[in-house]
Amino acid sequence: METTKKERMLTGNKAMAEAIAQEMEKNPEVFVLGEDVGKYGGIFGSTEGLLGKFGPDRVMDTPISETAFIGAAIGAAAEGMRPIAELMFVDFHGVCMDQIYNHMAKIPYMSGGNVKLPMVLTTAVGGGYNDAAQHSQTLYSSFAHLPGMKVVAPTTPYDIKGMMTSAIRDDNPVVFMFHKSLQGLGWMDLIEASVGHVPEESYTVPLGKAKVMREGKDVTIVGIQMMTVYALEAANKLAKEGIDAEVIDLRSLVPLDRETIIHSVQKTHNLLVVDEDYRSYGMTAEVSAVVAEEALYDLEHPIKRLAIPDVPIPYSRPMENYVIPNADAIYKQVKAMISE
Amino acid sequence: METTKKERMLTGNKAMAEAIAQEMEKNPEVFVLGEDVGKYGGIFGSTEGLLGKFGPDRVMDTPISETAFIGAAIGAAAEGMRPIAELMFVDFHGVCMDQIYNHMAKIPYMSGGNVKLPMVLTTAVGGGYNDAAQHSQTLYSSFAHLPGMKVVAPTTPYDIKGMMTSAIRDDNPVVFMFHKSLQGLGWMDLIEASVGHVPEESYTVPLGKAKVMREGKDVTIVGIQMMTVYALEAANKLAKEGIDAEVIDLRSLVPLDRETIIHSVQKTHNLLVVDEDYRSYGMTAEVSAVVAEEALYDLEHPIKRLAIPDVPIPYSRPMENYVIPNADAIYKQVKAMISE
Amino acid sequence: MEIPKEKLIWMYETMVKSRYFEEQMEQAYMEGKAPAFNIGAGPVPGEMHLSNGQEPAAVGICAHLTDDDTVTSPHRPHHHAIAKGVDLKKMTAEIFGKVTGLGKGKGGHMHLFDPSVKFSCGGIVGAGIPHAVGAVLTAKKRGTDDVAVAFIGEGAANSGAFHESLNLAALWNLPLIVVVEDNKYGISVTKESSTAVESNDLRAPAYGIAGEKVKDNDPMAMYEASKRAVERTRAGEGPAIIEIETYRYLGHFQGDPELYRPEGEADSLREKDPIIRLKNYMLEQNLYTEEELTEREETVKNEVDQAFEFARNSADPAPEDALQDVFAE
Amino acid sequence: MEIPKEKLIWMYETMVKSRYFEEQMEQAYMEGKAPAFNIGAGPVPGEMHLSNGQEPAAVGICAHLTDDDTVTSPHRPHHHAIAKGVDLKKMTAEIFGKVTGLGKGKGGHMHLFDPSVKFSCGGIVGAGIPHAVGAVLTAKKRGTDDVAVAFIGEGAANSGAFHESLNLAALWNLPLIVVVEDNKYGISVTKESSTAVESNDLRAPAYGIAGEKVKDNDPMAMYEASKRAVERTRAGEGPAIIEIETYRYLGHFQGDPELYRPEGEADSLREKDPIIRLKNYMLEQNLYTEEELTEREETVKNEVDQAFEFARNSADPAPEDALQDVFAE
Ligand SMILES: Cc1ncc(C[n+]2csc(CCOP(=O)(O)OP(=O)(O)O)c2C)c(N)n1
Ligand SMILES: Cc1ncc(C[n+]2csc(CCOP(=O)(O)OP(=O)(O)O)c2C)c(N)n1
Ligand SMILES: [Mg+2]
Ligand SMILES: [Mg+2]
Repeated sequence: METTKKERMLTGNKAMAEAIAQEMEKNPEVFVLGEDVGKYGGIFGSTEGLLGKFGPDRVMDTPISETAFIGAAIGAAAEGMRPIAELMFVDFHGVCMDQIYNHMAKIPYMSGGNVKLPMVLTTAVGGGYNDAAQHSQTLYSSFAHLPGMKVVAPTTPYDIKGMMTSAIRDDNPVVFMFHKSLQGLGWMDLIEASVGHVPEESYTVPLGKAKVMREGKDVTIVGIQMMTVYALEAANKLAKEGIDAEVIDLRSLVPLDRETIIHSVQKTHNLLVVDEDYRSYGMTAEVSAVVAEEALYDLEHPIKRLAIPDVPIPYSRPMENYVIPNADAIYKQVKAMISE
Repeated sequence: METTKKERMLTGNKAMAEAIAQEMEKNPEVFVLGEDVGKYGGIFGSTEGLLGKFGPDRVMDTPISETAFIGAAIGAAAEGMRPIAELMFVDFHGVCMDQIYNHMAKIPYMSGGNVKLPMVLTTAVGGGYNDAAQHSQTLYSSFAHLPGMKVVAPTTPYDIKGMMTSAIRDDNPVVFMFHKSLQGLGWMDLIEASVGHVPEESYTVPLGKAKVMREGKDVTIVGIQMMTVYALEAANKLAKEGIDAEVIDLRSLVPLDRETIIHSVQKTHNLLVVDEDYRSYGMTAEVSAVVAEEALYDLEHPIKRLAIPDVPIPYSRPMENYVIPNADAIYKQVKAMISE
Repeated sequence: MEIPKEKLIWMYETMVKSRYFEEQMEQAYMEGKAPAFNIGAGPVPGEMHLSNGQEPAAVGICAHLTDDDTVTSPHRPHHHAIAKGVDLKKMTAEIFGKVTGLGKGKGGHMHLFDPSVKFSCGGIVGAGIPHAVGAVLTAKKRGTDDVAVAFIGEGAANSGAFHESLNLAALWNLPLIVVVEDNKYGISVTKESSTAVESNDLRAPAYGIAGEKVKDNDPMAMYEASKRAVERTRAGEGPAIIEIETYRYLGHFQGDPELYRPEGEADSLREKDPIIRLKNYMLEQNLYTEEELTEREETVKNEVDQAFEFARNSADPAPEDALQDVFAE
Repeated sequence: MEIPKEKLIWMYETMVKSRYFEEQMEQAYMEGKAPAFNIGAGPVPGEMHLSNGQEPAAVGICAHLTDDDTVTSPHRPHHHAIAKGVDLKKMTAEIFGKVTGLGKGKGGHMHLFDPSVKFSCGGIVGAGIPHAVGAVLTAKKRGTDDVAVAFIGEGAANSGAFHESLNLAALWNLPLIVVVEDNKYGISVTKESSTAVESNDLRAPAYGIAGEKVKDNDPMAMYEASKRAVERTRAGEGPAIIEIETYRYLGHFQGDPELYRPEGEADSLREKDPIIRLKNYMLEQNLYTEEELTEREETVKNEVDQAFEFARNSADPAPEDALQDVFAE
């Protein structure tokens, strides 16, 4: 019995919903609101089963009024509630970004710490299934650039559950980005990484800590969500050719775990940063800059970055495949870098 | 007579309004819309005098409905008009960012180039006068990160006029950020840089080109708008101590003029990037990353960055002065860097 | 109101064309997605929002429009595009992601742009309304009498864009008509769970404009209400809201498990199918014979088949094409 | 409606306090800004939006609220804050940017937060309405009968946030009242140039809620309309919109050249000053004597003077304090 329990496997979406359910059971002030979070269980399964467990007063479907319901979550959080508001796709942030960054992110500061906003904004990110320019973005840095919100983006089901629990318990606004491909949904390409061991009991994984997913000594690859998955794939291929890559899963954009990155580069002396967001003014730039500031002399080769080449995400498969970095592109970039 | 004409001095705001007026005279399809662009002449003077010259059909005050009127500008541009829409403060972008980045920036691409959007989105940026967290930002990178729009931010009245003219004539959406302190307004701290020589006749300054404002051989300081002004101040002080700084005014975030930056760093071997936007995931990171990728071996010291330290802009003077980089901070940073 | 025969038959043909297009698309979409449904697989990947059952909204008003009038449409755009006269081959090719498509394969099903008939659509709820405002602002500036129709779902009427755009259009007295297709759901959320009023035409007084309700997905009633609204607005008498009660036969998108939907609901809607109703009307009125109608059905279906053939036979874009068209030269 | 004497005198005192506060603030704001006005200079820098003349909106409804009811306010917040009972010393200190301020000097005049009386405000037009929705959503969840009032200007009624919030509040039957202060302008843009309907209470039917108009800046009429609305909403009968015609004596912000304003307009408004009208009413009704009123005026003015003194005597924050309070521990 004990062994099977240890081996309990969950998809990303079930890990996420379980974390929410456990916190809702513990704390009556936690509630969920958003479009299609009720009967539908969240378009990407993030609230699967919650309506049945907790009823419509705690799992609230909303109109298509993101400004109003995210703003309402802010108002409720200011009163001490712990709302979880879902922005269905991160791509829609533009209709409600004012509430997110001018209010959610700033009220705690502007009030001199007198108002706390213990809320979570969950949102689905990512492309790879040809949903085109308005439904395929990650926009990691559009959030991470703006101060006052923690911004996390876990990869494994284990981290999804643990970081969701941490996010709900955090007294700060947390933007919790979950990657569609890592939810393990039945109607998407099923990738191995979207299923993993998840303990049944509640646990936390700290926000703000990167994770070394694979140790290596020749090159550091920093990735996030699907880019971490691809980096691991690439690392396996590289290993066969005698190149030993260290793969870091960023997990958290804000706070950014500079130490883990720098420590790794000091060991490997080479850095490739991979992002599913737009290349310019983004995460690859930030990580590069941190290293250029703090570990410049450790670098053997110039830093390389792989990301979406500053174009909107095209619909058609050949073009989408071309712009979103994948394992092959990572593999090639590392090879080119090392042999430079 | 000729001499005085050559010496014609204008404030930033008058340079901007003059560019708009000249294009409106030439082309009946250019029009302006936004809050208080009519009788008020733009809160920061960007449309001063236009209502009187062109009447309310071409200089249109709008309700406080940024999504509707910026969206309407998009719709008009799709029909071949050349609207100039003003978002009063860049800080308000969150109520209309969807129109800006999901539509204005992407429609040309999503239509495979079949729809052009020849429009300009003007917006005021910048702090330094204690207008607090929701009215003092520049948000340069919040726009520059997202593909499909040119993003420019000129400093001198000469560039403001010339780049405004270019922006209006450009067949692409251009976000034209003007810095409040560089408008030369009567009711703000009057700084020298906000007044400068501006020819009366129409002329263009290309978008996408940085400008070397001061040549130097010891260190490159990349700035933008007020940070360029402060960098020049700092360079003068450094010069007295024998440190010869090259100051680059970025002027354009998208396209980014990598060549001018790299060329300069290859000469000076040292780089400080200064930004009035938030530090993380921003312009200082992008410029650092470009250099770390393309000119790593030219660097003598680690790259340094100065920017707003990832906090909302505080209201109170001592705190605001602390978070916005100034000439003194730039001077100190260069000194520390060189003597490292 | 007497509806001219040529309008009736145009509506009929267009509804048949639209319905048949969606049926073909439904099949094409499922190719490569069996046995396990995978949204990203097959010749037509990504989300797919079909309009089967919602044709009356599109044809009833487009019957009054010219190529110079503008239509903006949301994420469920095919019926509007077809009624507006969008190039069917290029549209189909776009949905197949081909280089011959309206957007060279960059846009896809939710992003169809055909400037030649002033049609556009997009995937953000509510966001097309302001674009329609801009189109008629342009018409007003240029002194033409072109109008614009912004199609939205009933769910979109609760977005800020709806309010801001209608206020602006009313304030500037622009010839805009917002057609609200009330298909009862915004994905899984019912109208009663999203909308504080029973019908969105009741929101017209908030802008001092005209509002009208069309019941029971009736194409002829839609035609009539639209005629009134288009004539009024073209004559400079201001914007209007028309809400039409319509039927969504399929899921929100293909692959929707529809767990939120009462069993049998879709079937009961199909019993009132507007295409059949219009057909019966024309037969009863002796406007056309069965044979004549069948012949016309064949013609438009043939057109659709050719469009699919064109799409399938067209080339994929080259991967590097992705880097083009971000900026015009 | 008979207004209780203690309510009348509370409204009077509060209006006097608010007006006097603004007058003192106007002076303090100008310190250090002469001879050439410089918005960033002096002990109170940044933008300054004063409420002189608009007091009736604030007192008429706050007379019906308790500390547990929520008020959200926009960029012009002082009269609302004072009527809601915000700590005057800490509020003044905040506006002076002092470490003793409500937000330790981080917020400033547009960002006053006093959770002890559930007051907040902000600088983005329309953005406070959803926060009020959230407050009463909480009340409903917790089973209290607390209500919320969102104050906005007439300009804000054209923002998307207005529409979305009212729909949500009506849909969920939350005790929210939106008070629209129609002072005729949004900065320089007149109501006629921004709003498609004459009055925003006419927008109430778009949400199936109550709407009422208060004319001529009348504090007693505002009291009465508010009583009806607060009682209704507290009893669970849904949201309401109250629009009050009010007067803005000063510019949009201090330093506004007011070139858009017809000459003499502000003066003509001052002739109908609501404070004087209420005073005359109380005297006519023999509720108080001149002397009694003068004494009460002195008391509240004294309170304001003390708040300013407290603010001036408080310490500036240390520069590095800027790095605190981004995140709670
Ligand atoms: C701003 C925004 N929010 C949410 C969505 C996700 N979404 C896409 S369609 C849809 C439902 C739309 O409902 P309705 O307007 O009634 O149109 P229908 O699908 O019924 O035709 C939702 C919520 C979106 N695309 N944009
Ligand atoms: C979203 C947004 N757009 C524009 C502004 C700039 N702005 C500040 S106050 C104001 C006018 C507001 O008018 P109204 O709501 O009538 O309030 P009043 O100033 O008259 O009290 C404007 C346009 C803003 N703060 N936020
Ligand atoms: Mg619907
Ligand atoms: Mg006003």
